Amino acid sequence: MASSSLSRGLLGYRVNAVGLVASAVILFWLFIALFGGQFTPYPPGEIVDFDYFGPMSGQYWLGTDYLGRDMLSRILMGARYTVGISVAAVLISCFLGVVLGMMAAVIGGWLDTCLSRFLDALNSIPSKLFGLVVVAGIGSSIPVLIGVLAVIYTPGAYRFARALAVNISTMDFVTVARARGERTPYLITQEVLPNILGPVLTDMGLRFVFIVLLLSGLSFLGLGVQPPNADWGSLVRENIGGLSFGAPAVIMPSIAIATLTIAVNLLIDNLPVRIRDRSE
Amino acid sequence: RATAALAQTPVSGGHLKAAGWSASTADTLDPAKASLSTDYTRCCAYYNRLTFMKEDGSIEMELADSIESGDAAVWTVKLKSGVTFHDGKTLEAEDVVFSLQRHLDPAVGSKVNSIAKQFKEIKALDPQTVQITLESPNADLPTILAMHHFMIIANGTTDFSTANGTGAFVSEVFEPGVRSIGKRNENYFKPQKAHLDSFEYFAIPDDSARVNALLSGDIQFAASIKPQSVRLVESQPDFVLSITTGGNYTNLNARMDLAPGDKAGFVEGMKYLMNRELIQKSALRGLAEIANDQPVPPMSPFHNAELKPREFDPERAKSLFEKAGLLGQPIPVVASEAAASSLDMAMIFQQAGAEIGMRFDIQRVPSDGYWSNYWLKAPVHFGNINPRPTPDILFSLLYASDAPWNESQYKSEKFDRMLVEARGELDTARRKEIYDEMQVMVSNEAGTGIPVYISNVDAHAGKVKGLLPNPLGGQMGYAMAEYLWLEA
Amino acid sequence: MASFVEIRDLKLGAVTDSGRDIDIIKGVSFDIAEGEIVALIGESGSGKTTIAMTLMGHCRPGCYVQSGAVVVDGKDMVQLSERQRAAMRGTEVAYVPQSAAAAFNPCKRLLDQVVEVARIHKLMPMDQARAKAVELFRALALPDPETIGQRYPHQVSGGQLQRLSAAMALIGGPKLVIFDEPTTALDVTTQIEVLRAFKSVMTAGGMAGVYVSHDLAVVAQIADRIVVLRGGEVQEVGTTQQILHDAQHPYTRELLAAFHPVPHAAVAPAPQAAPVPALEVVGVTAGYGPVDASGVPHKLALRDVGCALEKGRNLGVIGESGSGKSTLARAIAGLLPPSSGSILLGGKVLAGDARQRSKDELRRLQIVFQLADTALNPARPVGDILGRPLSFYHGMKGAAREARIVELLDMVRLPAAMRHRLPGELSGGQKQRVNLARALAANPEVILCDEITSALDTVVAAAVIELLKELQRELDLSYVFISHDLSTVQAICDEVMVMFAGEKVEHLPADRIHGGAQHAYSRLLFASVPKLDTGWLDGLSRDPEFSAALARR
Amino acid sequence: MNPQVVSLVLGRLGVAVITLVIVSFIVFAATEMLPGDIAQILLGQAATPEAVAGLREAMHLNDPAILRFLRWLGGLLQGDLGKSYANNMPVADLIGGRLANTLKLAAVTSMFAVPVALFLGITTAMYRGSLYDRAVNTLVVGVISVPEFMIATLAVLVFAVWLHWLPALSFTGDTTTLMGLLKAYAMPVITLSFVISAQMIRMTRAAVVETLKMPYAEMTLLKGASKPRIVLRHALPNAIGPIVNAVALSLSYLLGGVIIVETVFNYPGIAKLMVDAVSTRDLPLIQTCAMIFCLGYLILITIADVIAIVSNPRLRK
Ligand SMILES: Nc1ncnc2c1ncn2[C@@H]1O[C@H](COP(=O)(O)OP(=O)(O)OP(=O)(O)O)[C@@H](O)[C@H]1O
Ligand SMILES: Nc1ncnc2c1ncn2[C@@H]1O[C@H](COP(=O)(O)OP(=O)(O)OP(=O)(O)O)[C@@H](O)[C@H]1O
Ligand SMILES: [Mg+2]
Ligand SMILES: [Mg+2]
Repeated sequence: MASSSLSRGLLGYRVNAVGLVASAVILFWLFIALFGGQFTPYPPGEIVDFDYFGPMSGQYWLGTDYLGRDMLSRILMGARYTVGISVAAVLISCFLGVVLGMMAAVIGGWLDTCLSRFLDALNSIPSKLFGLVVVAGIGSSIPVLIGVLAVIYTPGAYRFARALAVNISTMDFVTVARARGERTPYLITQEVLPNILGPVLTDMGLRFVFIVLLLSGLSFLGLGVQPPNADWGSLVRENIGGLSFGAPAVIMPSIAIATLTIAVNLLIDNLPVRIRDRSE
Repeated sequence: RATAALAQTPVSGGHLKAAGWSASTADTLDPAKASLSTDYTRCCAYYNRLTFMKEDGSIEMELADSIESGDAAVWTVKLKSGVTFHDGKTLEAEDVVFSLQRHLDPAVGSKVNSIAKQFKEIKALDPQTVQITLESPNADLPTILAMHHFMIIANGTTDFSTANGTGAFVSEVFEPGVRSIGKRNENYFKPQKAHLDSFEYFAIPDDSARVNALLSGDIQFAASIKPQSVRLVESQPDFVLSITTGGNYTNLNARMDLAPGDKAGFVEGMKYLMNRELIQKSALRGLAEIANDQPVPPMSPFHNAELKPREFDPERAKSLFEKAGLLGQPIPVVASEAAASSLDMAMIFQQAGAEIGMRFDIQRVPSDGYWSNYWLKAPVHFGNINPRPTPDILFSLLYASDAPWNESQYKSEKFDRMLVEARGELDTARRKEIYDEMQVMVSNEAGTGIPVYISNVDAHAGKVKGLLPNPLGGQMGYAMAEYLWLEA
Repeated sequence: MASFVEIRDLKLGAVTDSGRDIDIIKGVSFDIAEGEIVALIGESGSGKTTIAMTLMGHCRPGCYVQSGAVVVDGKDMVQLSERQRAAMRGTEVAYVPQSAAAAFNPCKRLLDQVVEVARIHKLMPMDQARAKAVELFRALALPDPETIGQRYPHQVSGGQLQRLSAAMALIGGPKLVIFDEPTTALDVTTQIEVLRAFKSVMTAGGMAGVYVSHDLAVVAQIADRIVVLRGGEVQEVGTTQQILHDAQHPYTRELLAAFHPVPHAAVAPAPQAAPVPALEVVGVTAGYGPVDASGVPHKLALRDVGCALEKGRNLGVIGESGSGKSTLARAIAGLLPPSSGSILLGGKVLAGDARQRSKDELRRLQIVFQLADTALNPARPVGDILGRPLSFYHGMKGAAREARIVELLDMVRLPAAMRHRLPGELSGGQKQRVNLARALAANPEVILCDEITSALDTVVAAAVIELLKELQRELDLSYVFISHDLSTVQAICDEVMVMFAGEKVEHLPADRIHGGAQHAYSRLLFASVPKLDTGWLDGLSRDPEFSAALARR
Repeated sequence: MNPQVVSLVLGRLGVAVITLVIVSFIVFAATEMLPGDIAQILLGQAATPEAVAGLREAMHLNDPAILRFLRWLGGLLQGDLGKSYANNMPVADLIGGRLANTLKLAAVTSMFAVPVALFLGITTAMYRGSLYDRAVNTLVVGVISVPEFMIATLAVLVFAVWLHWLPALSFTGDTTTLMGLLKAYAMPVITLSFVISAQMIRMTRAAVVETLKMPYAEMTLLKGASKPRIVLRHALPNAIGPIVNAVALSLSYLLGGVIIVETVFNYPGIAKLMVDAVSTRDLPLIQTCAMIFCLGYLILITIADVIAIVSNPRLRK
């Protein structure tokens, strides 16, 4: 019947060790994404070694890839794309999905029916077909890539958020707010959202992982990141042949992906909590 | 590490599972429509051609007993006797007429319609003799007839859900995009029948999956593996690599009727900026021969050995680009998985450009639709050309002013004239002379940069024997089924 | 005499999210003998529920036992392992929760849930358990005892559910039963039936009991001894007679005194000054479920109800559970648009649907929901909950808003530190007061109060009533006061209306409810109000006229 | 079953049908927007313009799109899926065997993954906050962070190439023994399970944790019930709605999303068929495949919705 806690306070927030480590990892990758380009020992497209799938060495810290390019430089450059695109796409898709889902649940009626049918229909279109049509229709660039990812992942976020919000929106406290005359924006942000935030964030964490991985699939369609740069998923994919030699070229980007995605999910599970009663 | 086939006596029997690299529901048993390597391999197993090109590039008779002509315009084909189709019907001249004539029918959708156009008239003189009259003389006809599309099918065939041919195997199972199984044809007309009891062929498009399937023993033959997988196969004791360098190449094309290819100097600069050695060593892991921007491969008797490949000379390229007023301007270069190794080549090219202040923006595009949407269309793009048996076919397909696949929109009246002249020339020495000059013209004038000829590497289990390299491509020019045997 | 339960120097604490400990129970000790019923009474938030829970060896999330012993039948619940405690629960000690509606799994049949204790502890064959359950249903005066178990929780009324949860606690034949305010949700007539049933079953089984309540009259009927708690400490322990008639501790006296509230001295009506009623309800019909072609809902909960409320005066609404009291409040507030009839605020017709009312109309008419549990957003601290109407209606910000929040909390007798708590960390009565404070924050003209004192002890309830009266004097407010507690209604209302099955059956001045009632049901209702007298309940059973009326209902 | 449930279920089905019609329109429009002239692609580069025009005419490609849509929809309704452009075989024949393969793989995977995922989701909810819970959660995220093709390739390398325990290819055309079948399916099933389980585990856990916070769960604890009993008998029946939704969404991936697994194990399923069809611009085939995916998805979420409705006794009466 006792409870203990490893946590400690920080600027009015309670954080725990796991959350701290996770945020450190995320900050590290964010830093690399922003400034990593400055530290690349070689241009990411230059073939520096006639050998391929080279081991880690003093000269090539993370070995070389299938063409003999420096892996460290490629990972440093790839961070920009992986982190940037995934973060943007996950934020857009979750924002859209969650906001629309909550609106559908709170407003209900025709809006709910139409939105649900439309997004269900969208969700059932195979993403490859969708990607191809988009490339053909509006061409390829990083914003288009982000848009495609967002469109692919919005219906899922919507369905999930709506299911949660429907339960909340029938609760008395929402009725109280309605009786007070509150408008939909307040209802969804202040009354519904705080009560579904936990599962929604969990869902967002998973979605982030899926998006990081889908990136490499879409680059096959020519969407987005153009050579010589590549996102981490594509780095794993283009060097997959090195797996049988245990080449760092395939293992290192995998580790980069894993550290980033696990850190994001751990941080979501261990978010800092605002300490409500301070001095009193 | 090419394999020299040891002089061993072939053993009969066994079931061979072999995997190619491309498959789709468009898989077909109709030789006219065959367009993928898997189609070729299947057609070779089930059908025969009139002639066959051997590993040294010489022509051997297959269904034909002889092919002769006095003026290279009217050809008489005598057929072997006693050849039967799988359904029991005997091979007659009418079958040959039907098989060749159908390429001219647009409804068939033949892939070699443009080559077949030179057949002015095809008629049966008697059940064993066919006469082919050409629009204009062409000394290469026996070689042309060795192309995979000119397989002989039974007169009147329209249903290709199974294959009724004369080949060494009888089609048992055919599921497009999935697999096919053929059983040995016990009535095969050649004295040496197929060695294998049965031959199963399917495609594993994923390169590492194909290699892994071979290494795990699921298949005994993996066609065309990527250079990067070579090391893995080499490290295993029981597997053998078979390397053939045919005329397959991936080239960088600049259309000379569009910017920037229309600016004098761009094309030449582009050729000087291609680091052929690096492409050969890094992108292709040495499994390639350096080429000199023209399509006739070294193993062809008509190859111009005098024509040396251009040196990698960035400085010279720089001054050429500068003269063209293009230095520093962004130039999009379209590449795709669809054209083998083109992305790697593009990157090497881009990097070389970056060092002299040229900005090449690589546009990676989907392999779906690449050939219809980007190839031949984009101002600067990559292409990938499969081996063709004769310089005539190569030039008329790719460089003649009216060539359907004129990748750089190269136009030269002189070239066109020489092409016709060489075609009708029965004197081989004179032909070689003309072709030599044409190769120089293409190398210097056309907007196609051909850095290397890419070798084809087939990998197979050590107990698979009988494989010989062939200029028409890997898998013995796709005709391996008939010749392979399994060590007991 | 060896006691069945011995609580020794029990101390409980909770950890706040800054890691600070707060003491909730500060060294409580008392005993319960075998077969004895002990009542826990005291201030709202004094730790009654918390102590009752420890008898089960259970703490709410966030709370923990600091020290002390809770010995039940020779075993210290604090020291036992979770498995040993599980073995005790249901067989030795059983619990009847405060809110029966919340305690039943909505998707399982009632009978299965009732006999589950027997199944868990393998007490008897299932057939026998079912038979025993039916027997209990009969003993607890449930209708259709044979078949009621086949229903789902939402298919029975609140009063029935409360009895079913008692059956659930009693089926394992426990030696100690804990009742946590088991009758607060019931109207007085139902309450009588339930109390009787409890008493007879417990006497028959020789069970000991802990009865948590703030209703002294109810406690008087059922308890042998009373423990008076305040601020986590025992103030006084004594037999029921002793406490009721000869209380020593000043706090106990305070509680007792507050039980008899000062009857409401109606503010002298000024008919000439205010010709327009503050609120008028005209022929309202409303209900739930799908509406048919003529716009009438499938299930009618209000039929042609009308009433008027003069400015500065109060209307009490009483009636049986399920008679439509809350529905009336919802219809007035615009949450359940009536299918016919109209609602006038200050003489102006309001739209049926709250969404079509103006912000000012909404501000002037506030509703306090009956179920404080669900009416407070569990994810937002109390300060935010109270602050929102302040900024929404009055545009208050920053320090002014903060000051007003503290002021509001103080008005409902809550400490300022409460504003950082989440609703889940409040006791039942504390939630109810936050709920009221939120309505006050809007500075309304009319407040619809739905059972706002049901979970409050007499002292705090009296204070809240006093507050309402004071506000009324200052600001000329009007209240619609829904309650089943007649003494409270009497304490504040000028007029009383009685509802029965969705209809208004009686409307009379508050001072005439005894004697003035015409309708048979109202008379029964008024007669059912328990008296602060230990023999009242037993006396009733001997009154044939009353029993007959109760049975006829 | 009471009429209310029947009408609710019928309503759901009606909604599914309407969605299907919307979807068919979107699919048709999307395939129309794919670049490249079909006749041109079919005839190859060397085709003459006249031949292309003739083929377009023969294939009714010159008709207005809406007419072709209606014709196609009409065909679909009569069970006529049309003929493949690429090799003139009836689409139904091309798809038949492949669809069976995909369904087989999906069935085996769900039979394996769903129980495991539910077990993990429920047990982590039961012991939430424990070391076990944290370990499983981190592991789950870790596993899905590894690209699918990497898991698949690694599995092949280890189990097929190095250990020779399992075949590298999963084409089961000529395996007849049960053991052979198990071996052939082992790696694709495990790879797919890794991919689809994460969402089911995390969402099951979230749903069960939510219901465990309900007062009746606490009440059951006070009846002396063990943790497993509280979770299985009380929390789970109430959490079934969100759980079946998560399961349905995950399983819908098994129809169209398995392209990587089909590629690496060379399993002839419908996802690869669709990719092939896209590259050959075989419109009837693309449209049929896309419709199959949509239909599968809609069937799954409709089943989930119906289960959610039926499991709620307020509607079951
Ligand atoms: N998690 C918590 N953190 C801090 N304080 C808490 C927490 N949970 C309960 N409390 C406090 O513990 C005290 C005792 O609560 P309890 O529910 O036992 O009161 P009660 O006597 O049953 O009151 P009521 O009659 O209002 O139901 C209250 O003051 C409450 O605010
Ligand atoms: N959402 C609803 N759907 C269907 N019926 C309902 C709903 N809410 C209430 N009812 C029914 O309407 C009737 C009136 O309910 P109401 O809540 O007004 O009763 P009440 O008088 O406030 O009772 P209590 O004293 O128990 O609060 C009851 O029979 C109840 O079962
Ligand atoms: Mg309490
Ligand atoms: Mg009510």
